[in-house]
Amino acid sequence: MATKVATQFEPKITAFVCNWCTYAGADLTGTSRTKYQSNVRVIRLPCTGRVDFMLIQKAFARGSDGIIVSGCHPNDCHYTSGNYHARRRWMVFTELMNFIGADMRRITFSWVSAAEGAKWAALVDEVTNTVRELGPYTEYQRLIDAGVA
Amino acid sequence: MAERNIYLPYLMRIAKITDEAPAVKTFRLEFINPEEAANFEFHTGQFGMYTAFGEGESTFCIASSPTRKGYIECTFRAVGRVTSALATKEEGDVIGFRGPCGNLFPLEQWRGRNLLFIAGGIALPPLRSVIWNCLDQRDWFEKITVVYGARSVADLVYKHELQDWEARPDIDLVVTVDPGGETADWKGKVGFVPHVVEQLAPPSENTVAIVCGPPVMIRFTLPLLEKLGFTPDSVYTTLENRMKCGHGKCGRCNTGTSFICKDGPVYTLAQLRELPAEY
Amino acid sequence: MEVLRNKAQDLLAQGQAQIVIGYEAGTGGIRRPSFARTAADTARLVWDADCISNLAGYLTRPEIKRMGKTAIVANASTLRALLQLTAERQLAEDAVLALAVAEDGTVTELATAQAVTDHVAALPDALSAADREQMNLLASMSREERWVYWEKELQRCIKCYACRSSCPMCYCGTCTMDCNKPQWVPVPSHALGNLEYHTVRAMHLAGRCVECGECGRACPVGIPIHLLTCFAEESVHQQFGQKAGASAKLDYALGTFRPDDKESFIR
Amino acid sequence: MTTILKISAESLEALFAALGDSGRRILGPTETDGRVDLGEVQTPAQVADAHLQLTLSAKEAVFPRVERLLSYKTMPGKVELNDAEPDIQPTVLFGLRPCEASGFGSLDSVFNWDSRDKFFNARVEQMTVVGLSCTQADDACFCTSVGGGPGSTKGSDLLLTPLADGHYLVEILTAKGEEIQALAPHLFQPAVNEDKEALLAKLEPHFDREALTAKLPGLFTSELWAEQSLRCVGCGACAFVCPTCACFDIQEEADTKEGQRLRCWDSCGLRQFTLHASGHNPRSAQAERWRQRIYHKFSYFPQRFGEAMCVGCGKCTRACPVDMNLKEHLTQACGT
Repeated sequence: MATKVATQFEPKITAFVCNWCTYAGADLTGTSRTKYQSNVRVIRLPCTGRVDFMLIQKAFARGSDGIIVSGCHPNDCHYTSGNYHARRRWMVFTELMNFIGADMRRITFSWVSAAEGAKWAALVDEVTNTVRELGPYTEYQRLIDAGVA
Repeated sequence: MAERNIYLPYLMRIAKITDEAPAVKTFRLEFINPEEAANFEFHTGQFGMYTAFGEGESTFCIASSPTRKGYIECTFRAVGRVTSALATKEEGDVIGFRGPCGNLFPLEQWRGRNLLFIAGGIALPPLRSVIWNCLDQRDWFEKITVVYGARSVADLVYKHELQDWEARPDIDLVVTVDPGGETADWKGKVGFVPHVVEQLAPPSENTVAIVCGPPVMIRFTLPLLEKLGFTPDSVYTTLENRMKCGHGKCGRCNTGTSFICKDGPVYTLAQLRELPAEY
Repeated sequence: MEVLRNKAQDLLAQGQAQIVIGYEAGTGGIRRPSFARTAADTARLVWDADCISNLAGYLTRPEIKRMGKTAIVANASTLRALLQLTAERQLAEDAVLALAVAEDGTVTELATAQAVTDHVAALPDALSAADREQMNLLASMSREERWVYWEKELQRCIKCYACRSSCPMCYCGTCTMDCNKPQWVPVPSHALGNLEYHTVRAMHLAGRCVECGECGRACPVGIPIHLLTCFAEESVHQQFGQKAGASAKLDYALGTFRPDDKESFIR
Repeated sequence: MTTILKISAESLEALFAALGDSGRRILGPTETDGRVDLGEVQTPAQVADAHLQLTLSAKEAVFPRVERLLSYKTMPGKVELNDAEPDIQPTVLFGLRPCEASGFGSLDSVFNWDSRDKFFNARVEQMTVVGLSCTQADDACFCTSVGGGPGSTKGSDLLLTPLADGHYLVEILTAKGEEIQALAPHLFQPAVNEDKEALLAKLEPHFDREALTAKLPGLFTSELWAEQSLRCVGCGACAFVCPTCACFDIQEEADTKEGQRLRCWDSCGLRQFTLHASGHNPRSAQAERWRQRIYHKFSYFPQRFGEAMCVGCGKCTRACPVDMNLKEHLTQACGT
């Protein structure tokens, strides 16, 4: 009898989080021993204001299947207004990427505070499930594979 | 028939790293492949393309003398993408080297003459190769004089070798730093290189001058040498334009009818005057 | 046309301008930028409906600035770009004399930013009907179709930077494309590098693009890249209610914020 | 020895099939949405016929916009270096204009004048050029001013000239051309008394290239270049579409474990081209860069290699966003 090997696709999720809220929130998830899926690679940045849209593109270019960008709720920014600025940029960036035809279901923006460990766990689980369902991001990979002569 | 890939570098191991000055380092490089080491030859004045894998290639001279076998040395300042990456390397790391490229200093033609080296700042490395080459064949030449200046005492490169040269009877060394760059215990001269050369007033008779330095130093030194009686064909310099291929193809170093990577980097002042001043 | 030439001649003769930038007949009769510094030069100036290119890019060039006071024959695009450059403090207010030519050939001098603003307000929308149609077509496609469309189009890009060079708003001394520590955007024109380049370009022009379409016209391989910057600009307009090129006093839309900015996608 | 034959339109179709059967890839001008590119074709019907010129040049076939020179893997204290071996198919470039075909000679001078470039050579070796004479020209064309012509055979292995009766006059010019003929000799008929010259586009020379080359050294400091370049926006479109421009950049793309070195097109018109890491730029003004482009093509290159680095195709003029018409500017320089 042949053993059935699990062939379920495991997505790579990159999370860009701010140091003050979401990173602390994710830390709380851990210290609270809340279990969540391990597909996410967390990249800590000082503020969501630092999340240049190029970082999001680079994450896809290096093989991420899904991306989370998360920081402090409006009004809670450690630097007063970094998240407000970021929000404006994302508002244009998401529309532009959609116009180009990028799969915006693969990018999730959220506000997760330092107290919201449970929200973080739920978010990661949900994003992981969604992206697992979507499968590998082959459209982006096609660009990379097009390569050179 | 498969041709050789002229863009493929040699792999070399960093045998030794010397900190010369702020952001300036010297690497001693040894071939990893003994066959390549055995077949490698270069002449003083030639340069190479050095690879920091992951970042690319950068161009600078071979700073060691061809008379010292088994290794080459290079000295660079961490400025751009590649040199900054090279600066993070440690002894034992592997980098790439392509070369030697370009023409050479015609030592044969200089036999029996006095040599006057004038260098500024980070431009001593190309002349250091020539100076050691000449010192290793000391009987070929008459008097050897070196004038070297840097912005400050800290910016002087090859500090130990400068002490060696100072001590040697067969070479006259004058070291200077720009006004304001001296330290309390500085015993050398204070003043810009052209001023020091002017004071020194070296005789031009039967003398070859080899000048290398930042554009501003060159601009003031060349007319001075002419005033001292040096003819345009007895003054040499080495240019450093931006380069990519090292084979006279990529077009970057094209200046007038010259490809600096092939027809240069060594030019006499007479040849330089034939080129547009795009260097 | 005579009115314009005479006006240019007068301005030069009276020292009110040292250079007049306008249009002249080029290869096969097409219209191209022209620079008049003498009375003789002004004879080359032309004006008609084919004078569609945006000339404002020349206003920030050091070679032109060095020549002294500039007058510029300005179509709607040029005027909008002039205002935007002023808003971005690349041009001193009222530093340039704009010459608006009406259909009957009369020339109006627009000497102040306010005059230009008022003039521009009365002009029709920037985007051409054909471009509007193409934008609508793209919007009606499925996401996957749009991706294939842009994948195919951007594959043609050779990274000659004609789009960047001809854009009046791309005046940066050192462009992000040219920064290599780190190398954010790949230099080679492979598929990935091209996509990244054009999204960066569109993002950097969001809230700044005057929708003149110059980049699309400049593209030697015919990619409608102006649709990307125009889309980003319209996204800004719809969400934040401001339009680049409408006024000489405009905050950069992505350099500011309102606490009540409305979005629907952040969880 | 040139052999002159004729081929009918139907036979040409059969020749395409024979080329395909021989394992050759056929690249020819193809049109999509009014844009003419070099694309893979199987039949003559797929070849665009109303076009004057490809937008880009056929140099892409031997000097791609991006190509890999080497790759490597990096490990602690160790680097594994791999030579790039491009996979190159035998290729027929069909329907190139004589100007484009003659551009390969200039490229060869650049890539092989001293050391030999294996990437270029490997592609050239596998390439056969079937030229197609011009029966029309436009305001940007100036091949006859730089030593070419609408029916020039230079650079073609085989040159076709359309005849009034729907046939093509076939000039078999090289051993590679003979190989093509040998694939299906029965498709070719003898040509008798065909007046090729009468079929070609008429294009008067506008300036004398050799006189220009002789004149340029004296014009180096002229105000002309600043004057002409005022309109230039400083992009690389002219160089990238040029059949003879060969300047390139070498770029590294890598992550922490592996990388590759790529060669890509570059242009002397771009400010970045000569900019040193220190900030010093030997050609800091657009006027100097414009002058460099003219001098490289019409002064420096002819001095070194005996001919101009320009075939008069006018692609640069057509590609230019601001109509920097090369013919016009060179004519002006000749008259200065």
